Amino acid sequence: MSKKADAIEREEVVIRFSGDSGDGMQLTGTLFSDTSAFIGNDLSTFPDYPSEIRAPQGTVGGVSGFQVHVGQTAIKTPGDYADILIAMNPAALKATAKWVKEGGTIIIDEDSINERGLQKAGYKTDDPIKEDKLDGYNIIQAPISSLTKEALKDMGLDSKSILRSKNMFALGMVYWIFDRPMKYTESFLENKFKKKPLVIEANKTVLRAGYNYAETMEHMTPSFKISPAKIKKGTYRNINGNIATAWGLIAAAEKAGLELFCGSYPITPATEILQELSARKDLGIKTFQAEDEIAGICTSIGASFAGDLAVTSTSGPGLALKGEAMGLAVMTELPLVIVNVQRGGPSTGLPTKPEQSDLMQALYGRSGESPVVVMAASTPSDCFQYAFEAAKIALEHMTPVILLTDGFIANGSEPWRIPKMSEYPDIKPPIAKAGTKDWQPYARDVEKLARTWAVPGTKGLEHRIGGLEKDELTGSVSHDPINHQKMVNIREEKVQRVSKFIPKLKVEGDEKGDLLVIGWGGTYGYLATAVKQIQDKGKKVSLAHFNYIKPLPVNVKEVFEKFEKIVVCENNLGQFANYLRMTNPEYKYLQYNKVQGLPFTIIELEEHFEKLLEE
Amino acid sequence: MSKKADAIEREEVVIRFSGDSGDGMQLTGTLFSDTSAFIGNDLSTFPDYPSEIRAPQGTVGGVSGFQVHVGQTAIKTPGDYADILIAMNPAALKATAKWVKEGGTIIIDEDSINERGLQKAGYKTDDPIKEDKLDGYNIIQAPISSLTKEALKDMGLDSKSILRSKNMFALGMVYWIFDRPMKYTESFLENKFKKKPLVIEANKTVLRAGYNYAETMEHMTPSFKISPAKIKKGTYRNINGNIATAWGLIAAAEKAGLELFCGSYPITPATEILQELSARKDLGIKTFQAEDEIAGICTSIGASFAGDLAVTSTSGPGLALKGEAMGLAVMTELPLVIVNVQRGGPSTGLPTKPEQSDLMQALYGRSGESPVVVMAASTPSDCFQYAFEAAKIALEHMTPVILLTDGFIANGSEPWRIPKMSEYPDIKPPIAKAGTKDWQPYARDVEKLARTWAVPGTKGLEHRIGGLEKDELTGSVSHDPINHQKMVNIREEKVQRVSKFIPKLKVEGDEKGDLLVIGWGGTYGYLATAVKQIQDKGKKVSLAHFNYIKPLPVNVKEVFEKFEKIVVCENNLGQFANYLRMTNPEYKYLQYNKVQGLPFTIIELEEHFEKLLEE
Amino acid sequence: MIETQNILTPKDFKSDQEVRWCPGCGDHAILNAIQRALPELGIAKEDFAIISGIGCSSRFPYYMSTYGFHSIHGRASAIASGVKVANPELSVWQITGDGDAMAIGGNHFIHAIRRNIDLNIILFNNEIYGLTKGQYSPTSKFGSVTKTSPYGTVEHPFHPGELVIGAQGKFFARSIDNNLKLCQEIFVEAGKHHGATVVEVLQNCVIYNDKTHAAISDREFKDDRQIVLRHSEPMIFGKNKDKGLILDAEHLKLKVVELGDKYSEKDLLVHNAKEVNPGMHLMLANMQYPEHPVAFGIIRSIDAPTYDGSVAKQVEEVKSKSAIKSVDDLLNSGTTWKV
Amino acid sequence: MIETQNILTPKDFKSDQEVRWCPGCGDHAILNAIQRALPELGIAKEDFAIISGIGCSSRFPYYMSTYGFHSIHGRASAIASGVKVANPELSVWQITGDGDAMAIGGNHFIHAIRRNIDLNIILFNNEIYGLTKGQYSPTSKFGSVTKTSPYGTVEHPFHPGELVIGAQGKFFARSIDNNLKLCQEIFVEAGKHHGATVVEVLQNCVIYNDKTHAAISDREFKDDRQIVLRHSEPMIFGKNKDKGLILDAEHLKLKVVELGDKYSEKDLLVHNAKEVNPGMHLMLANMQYPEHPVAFGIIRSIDAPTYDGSVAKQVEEVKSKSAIKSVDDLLNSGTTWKV
Ligand SMILES: Cc1ncc(C[n+]2csc(CCOP(=O)(O)OP(=O)(O)O)c2C)c(N)n1
Ligand SMILES: Cc1ncc(C[n+]2csc(CCOP(=O)(O)OP(=O)(O)O)c2C)c(N)n1
Ligand code: SF4
Ligand code: SF4
Ligand SMILES: [Mg+2]
Ligand SMILES: [Mg+2]
Repeated sequence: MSKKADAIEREEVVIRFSGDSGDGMQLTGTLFSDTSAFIGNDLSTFPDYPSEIRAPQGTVGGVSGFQVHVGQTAIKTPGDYADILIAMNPAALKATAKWVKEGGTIIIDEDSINERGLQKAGYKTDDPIKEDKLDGYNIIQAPISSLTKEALKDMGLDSKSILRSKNMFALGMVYWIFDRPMKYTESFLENKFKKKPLVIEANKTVLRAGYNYAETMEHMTPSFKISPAKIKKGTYRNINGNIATAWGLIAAAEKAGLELFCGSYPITPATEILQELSARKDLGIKTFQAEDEIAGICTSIGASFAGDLAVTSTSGPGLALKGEAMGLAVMTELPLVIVNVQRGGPSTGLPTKPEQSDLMQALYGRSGESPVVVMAASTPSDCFQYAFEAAKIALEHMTPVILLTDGFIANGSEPWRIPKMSEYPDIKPPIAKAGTKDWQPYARDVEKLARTWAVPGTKGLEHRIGGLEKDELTGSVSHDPINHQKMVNIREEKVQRVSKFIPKLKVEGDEKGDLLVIGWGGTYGYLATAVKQIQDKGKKVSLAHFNYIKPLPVNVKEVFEKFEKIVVCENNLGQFANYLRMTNPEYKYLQYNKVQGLPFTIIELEEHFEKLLEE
Repeated sequence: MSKKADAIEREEVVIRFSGDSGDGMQLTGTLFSDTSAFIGNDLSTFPDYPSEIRAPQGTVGGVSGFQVHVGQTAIKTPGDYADILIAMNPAALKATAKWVKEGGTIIIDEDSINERGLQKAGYKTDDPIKEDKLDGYNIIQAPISSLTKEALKDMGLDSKSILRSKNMFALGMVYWIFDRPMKYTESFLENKFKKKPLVIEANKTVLRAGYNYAETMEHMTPSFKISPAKIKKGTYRNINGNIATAWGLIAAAEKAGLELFCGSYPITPATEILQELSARKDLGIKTFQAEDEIAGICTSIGASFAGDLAVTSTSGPGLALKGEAMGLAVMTELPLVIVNVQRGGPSTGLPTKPEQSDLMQALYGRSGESPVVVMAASTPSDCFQYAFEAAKIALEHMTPVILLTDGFIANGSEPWRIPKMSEYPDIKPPIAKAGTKDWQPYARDVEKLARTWAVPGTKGLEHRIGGLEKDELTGSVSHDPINHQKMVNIREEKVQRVSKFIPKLKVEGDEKGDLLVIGWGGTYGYLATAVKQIQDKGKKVSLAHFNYIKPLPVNVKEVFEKFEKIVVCENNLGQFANYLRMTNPEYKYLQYNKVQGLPFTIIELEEHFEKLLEE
Repeated sequence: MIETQNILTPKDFKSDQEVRWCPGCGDHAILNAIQRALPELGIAKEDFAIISGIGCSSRFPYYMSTYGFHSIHGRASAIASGVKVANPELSVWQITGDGDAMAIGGNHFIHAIRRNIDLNIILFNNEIYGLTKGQYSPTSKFGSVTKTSPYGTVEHPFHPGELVIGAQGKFFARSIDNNLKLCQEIFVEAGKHHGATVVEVLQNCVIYNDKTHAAISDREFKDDRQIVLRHSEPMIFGKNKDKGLILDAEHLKLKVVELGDKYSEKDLLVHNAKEVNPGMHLMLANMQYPEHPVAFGIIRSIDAPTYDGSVAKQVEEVKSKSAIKSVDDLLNSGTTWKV
Repeated sequence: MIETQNILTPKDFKSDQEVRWCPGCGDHAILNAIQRALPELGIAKEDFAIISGIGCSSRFPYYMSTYGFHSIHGRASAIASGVKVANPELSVWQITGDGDAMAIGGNHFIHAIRRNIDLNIILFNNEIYGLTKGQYSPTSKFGSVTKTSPYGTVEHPFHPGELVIGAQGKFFARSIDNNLKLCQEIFVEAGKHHGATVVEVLQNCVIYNDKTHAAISDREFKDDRQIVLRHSEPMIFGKNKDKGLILDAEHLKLKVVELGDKYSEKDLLVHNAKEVNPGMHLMLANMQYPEHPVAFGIIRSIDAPTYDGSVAKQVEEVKSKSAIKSVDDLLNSGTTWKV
């Protein structure tokens, strides 16, 4: 394969694969990402499924997309707009063209542009390019379907199987454009279809056909060169947020020397956490697919009482159902991790779209004064870190911890430098030992205010706990007014004390400036990129991104007071801004909010920040 | 009965009846209250049950109390400390003596002071007066049990029945002390025991015996005179908050011309609302005792969809369970009233004790951006008004409304001037009529932003609703990003618009001053009394008490800006203060919080306010 | 329910929404059957309310042109109960999946049945969670390998019929997506029955649980592996109508016999759907292939007072006896005094 | 569960908390019976975990000196399930009321039973909500007048035995608060059984539902109105042991007969608690006075793999086969690359 001399050297490129649900776009995107990762690019991906039920073929509702952003510098988001769109049919074009950069490249399967296809996609004319005003774009109409058929005509496959491999043709074209080797994909195919040599052969043939086709029509296709990113040495893998969350919890169990129990009920987009844990019986994980979310958390509370690292995973509406039981965990001061993968609300809302609107629910969605630790992960891979931390805090401070992620980072993936478990701290839950003299269920250690954990089976420490208010020492039921006040205060203080055990808030950029951008959770990539880009223009803007919400890091005031303006950016109506108003009322918080079931775009953020700087 | 010349004229007196759960203290207290009301006193009562399960007789845990505050001026609380305590046994003395004013009168059944009784009550010596340091009090040891036996010895009753009427002896004594007629009580007894003439006779006999005994030992008993209160003319009745809530809802249904449906699950202290509604089949009320709280709200959502005024009632932990379904009501924009009678939390907490700690849960205990109207009643009788208002807002604005009360006003009672229903406004839900042209499920009226309500059975308006995000006009499922943003905004704005339809915030006292005391909900009586008392001392303190929380009244800033200091007083850790920080961040809010399962005392409030004024 | 003048047709029950189930999904056929059944009930279109939970099957209301409510997961029984009690004039249908009805919604399901609320509950049993892409459900067979049970489940499934009977069920029927006529016939009967009816429809999920019912639904075998029960008819089945069921009284078990020399039609059990004692219905509902043919048709249909009817009756009775006729009366009832 | 050296006595199971049920409440006797039964199991005290929901009966754990958890209303089955799966070595007991188990907790109850988790569920059935002071429950008799049904209920109660069987129950027994010996005997058997056991104990609430079981529990009549079933013994009862049960095969019903000329003991049904087919057990559990005597004793007791046991087994199997032995292995599994 000829080395291309005229390739455009690019820092980063965004590619979007888009087609029918059955067109294999997720696989295509993943294969491209893996290959890019292997040759050393940094990257970030975002799969964008259609609504939950398969729509009829060829319609806009049925379009499935996969966007990947590759680069030679650190890549933090899947990118706003695509440089290249691969559209397998008119519906894909219709749905996705607006997300292509002006003047970008659009490769479309010419064979799919027929009356039926256009009509199904909702085009009114027979010229989709004109109809969508794409004249200024680099449109490449490639006869993908027919060339795929042509390539396979002698192989004795039925026509359904033949057409199923047309995604490989598209992928081959893209490999040529980016000058990527095909060997990784080939060995993947060999592995996956071990028992079907014909399928391997067919896919490889079509892949090469696509590559060759792109090369042949070189004059039309752009050609990019993206050198390897300068990233830290090590062994890497791709990981998405849900898997990282599951693994972080497993890692915590190992470090605590406990068994991991997860009681959960499937719900989009959190289900994969339960699925991954279910598959991990080899590490002794016990999963309990409960009859509902309430049983999910309650079985976990039971497991926690019995001495396991107990976890429950869910998404918004499921978190609502867990509120009452969370109160029980608060009262009984048992360790428990509740993972909430946020999605668009209220109610069933937009179940497959990301949003950050469960923050208030996480903080306050329970009866009474019911404090728990609330934290949030900010990228697919750091879900591992924060899941680990959540478990560590739960176990060492004897408290429920809510970890918030969202559909965006849960499904999105990025390369991750695989850590060694020896780099992680041990977790030391305050387990009460048999034979402890004068042991009291609600006696606490002075530093953390954590009570000790006496697990059934421990001789001599038999005791009773429950949801009624407890005596501050014995844990017996107490209706005493002063005791109640004390316990309400202690429970709050115990959570606040966690602030002494978490990292300080970091500022990205100068510690002083005109504008402090504040974010939390899954918007990190967008905020960091946007802030970096205007910093590069010489503006005095910094970013403070929160992963610990309750309690807040100890140095919040120190950070805030050094900026002229503060703007809190969220995918909700301003929940974190309001929380900051409660906890740090002395500052004025501007807000930038977007609630569209979509992440921010870097462009809109930059524009907004610049406007704020001018005002 | 001799007119007493030497009676002490008093503005107000607090009496507390205290005895074993089986001693009939609730009845005794009620009879005394009724009689006082009949002769024109104003009053406020508070029954104080023991924990939920009957404790063994004679123990502190089993003590049942009933406090009543009577006066010739407006009485707003059951009073902090009692002038007179009637203690039927040592346990009652032990449990309640600390609530008697210094130097107050304590009447105790002398016969109950024996070794067994003292021991059960937890006294360590045989002199409870000395042990509890009550020497400075006016202690009246009356042989209540033996005199009761004596009075009934010829009536042929068994000794259990005889002893059961000893509460009438105590009541008789109290009647003498306050120079109250016995006829109301007598006719009550005649009514209640219609079929048991012997019981009537026995009770009346003992009542008179008590009266006569007190008269005989006049030199020891104090004697008070409390003239009728100067209250508005009208027909009065006693009412507690739960009954008033139930009736307010019934009244709203009548005014709206709708049937009332209540799906609910029993839970302390809200159960009585369901019970009262169940008894009102004569007014066509349909109650549905559901299998749990979720079914409670869901049957109500169904009934609302079907065109009823739908209501669900619960308390803290039950409200947590209803969160997910509330989100559905928000999304489907159906009218629904959710009554939450707050109790001590978190978890099972202190189920029989009042608290105000469900405010944040009411505001935010759901997934996504899920706004509902939140309001709170402030006295037993105004529960009627606010329940009516809650239903009116729900129906006219097509929104769920949460009405917060608490165990204190729910169980407490006061005289209430019975209104005429003709004084109340009609309620006009936006019901869509058959034959409406171009009707759209989510089209809204411009003022309130309420959609119309097309009820199954209406010809031609068949449509589908649900929990997925809706198109802003047709109500069909929509995944469109811009539509989602619009709908999120509209739902919030619709709730905010309610502020145009509610009364402005009132200030009790001058509109300008040194200290503005802020409260909300069931603490009103205490705050108003405390503020009034320091106003009387010439201090520039005013009260702004909130019944409408979301949205807030329109004139909040106007009120707040005229005071030097603002203090928010709540029976929680500061939830409303935090809410004000979010919504009106420009003011500094001091806090005064008490979380003891007990109401404030007027004394502690006054002290605190005076301290704030001095600082 | 007022009978309509105009006769409605299946087309009248189709909404303008594009049907979004996977091609080949059994749900299409069931939708079809309901659209054919409803016109037969002679009820005006506006008097139908169709309530569902969440799941693939629960998208159903969008495809019907009646009043509809696509609610939240598991709560359809409760919402439908509220609709029916609020307005007993409506014909209320609940559409639910095996997860929706028996996992998260299990409690509401059994309580709606126990109360005998006049709902028509159509239970789409594909033995899988379709919408969330393939986790096992409370009806998945023991050992099922699914996304959350990669090593096979270790739990015994509910048998919906058994659970319905355990919950005091008065009406239980079973059908299958590939038998449109039987579905339609049963839906009509369910619609006419007063009280809670549960119709389990075995449904194929082509994507996540394809062929789970194949052993009994394949054209080739189905006549030998299914028995369609009809009230007061003998329990006969088989491609050649040559098999039947008898009771082995000693072991209290149903036995399959071949008709011929030893047994004739008159030896067979005769189906009595109206027997109050649930013993036989339980056995019939529980029959499983290969030991027995699987029972279809209306297995149990008992008349009993409905909850909604009784509530309405009680309200009327109390109303007629009480002196309190208005809120003013209420406020002035009991002890009052004048100032 | 490790057998202890020291033999425990009922006193060892008493906690220091004052028992706070009403004098005369049936709960006292049941507490007593459990305290007598547990020592017979030969399990160390620290290996018992007693989990309850909320209700009068659910105060139970406070009065026991074992590990205990007084949780939230209705969720005891779920919490107990978590305890048992987390540590299958524990002997886990769930204490629950009719409201706790079958109203709000109905779903967890039937699912714990379906999964056959090795729990001992003791169901205190007083047919009322005691703790909240007297509202009807899902087991209150039709027409019950209670605080929330001043004109009588209009709903049919669950029969716990029937619901348990409908939920795939493998063990169901019934006892009554005034038969301490029978309670104790059944509790011991339940404790020994592997899998979910449900023991319904008819319990009197002296305050809010006094004498609800009186028709069958009064000393005077009880022998004629109760039948105590024992595995492989004939179904005989009556003060003079002169009555028994036979099967009317034609109507598939149980019939009471007098022993004497026409019937002798050998004509009677012999109780087989181990019959997998639930038909007979359903009939026995459903017997009601006056038509039949009410059945007591262990009505059904089937051996089957437990959920907790199967989970543990599956974990061991997968562990032994997998190459992934640690988190480091896991992180490095699948596709990785070096930079
Ligand atoms: C409270 C809540 N929990 C979980 C979910 C996720 N969820 C949606 S449908 C479903 C199960 C669907 O299975 P089933 O009811 O059998 O319907 P099917 O899709 O198979 O027709 C689940 C778990 C949800 N939407 N809401
Ligand atoms: C979430 C919730 N809902 C309701 C209640 C109120 N509640 C407590 S116990 C109970 C019912 C008790 O009945 P049962 O389970 O039969 O127990 P019993 O008191 O009769 O022993 C109810 C409704 C509660 N504590 N929590
Ligand atoms: S996933 Fe299964 S149940 Fe859902 S629509 Fe597709 S085939 Fe039907
Ligand atoms: S109220 Fe009833 S169930 Fe509760 S303790 Fe008293 S007698 Fe027992
Ligand atoms: Mg299903
Ligand atoms: Mg009960």
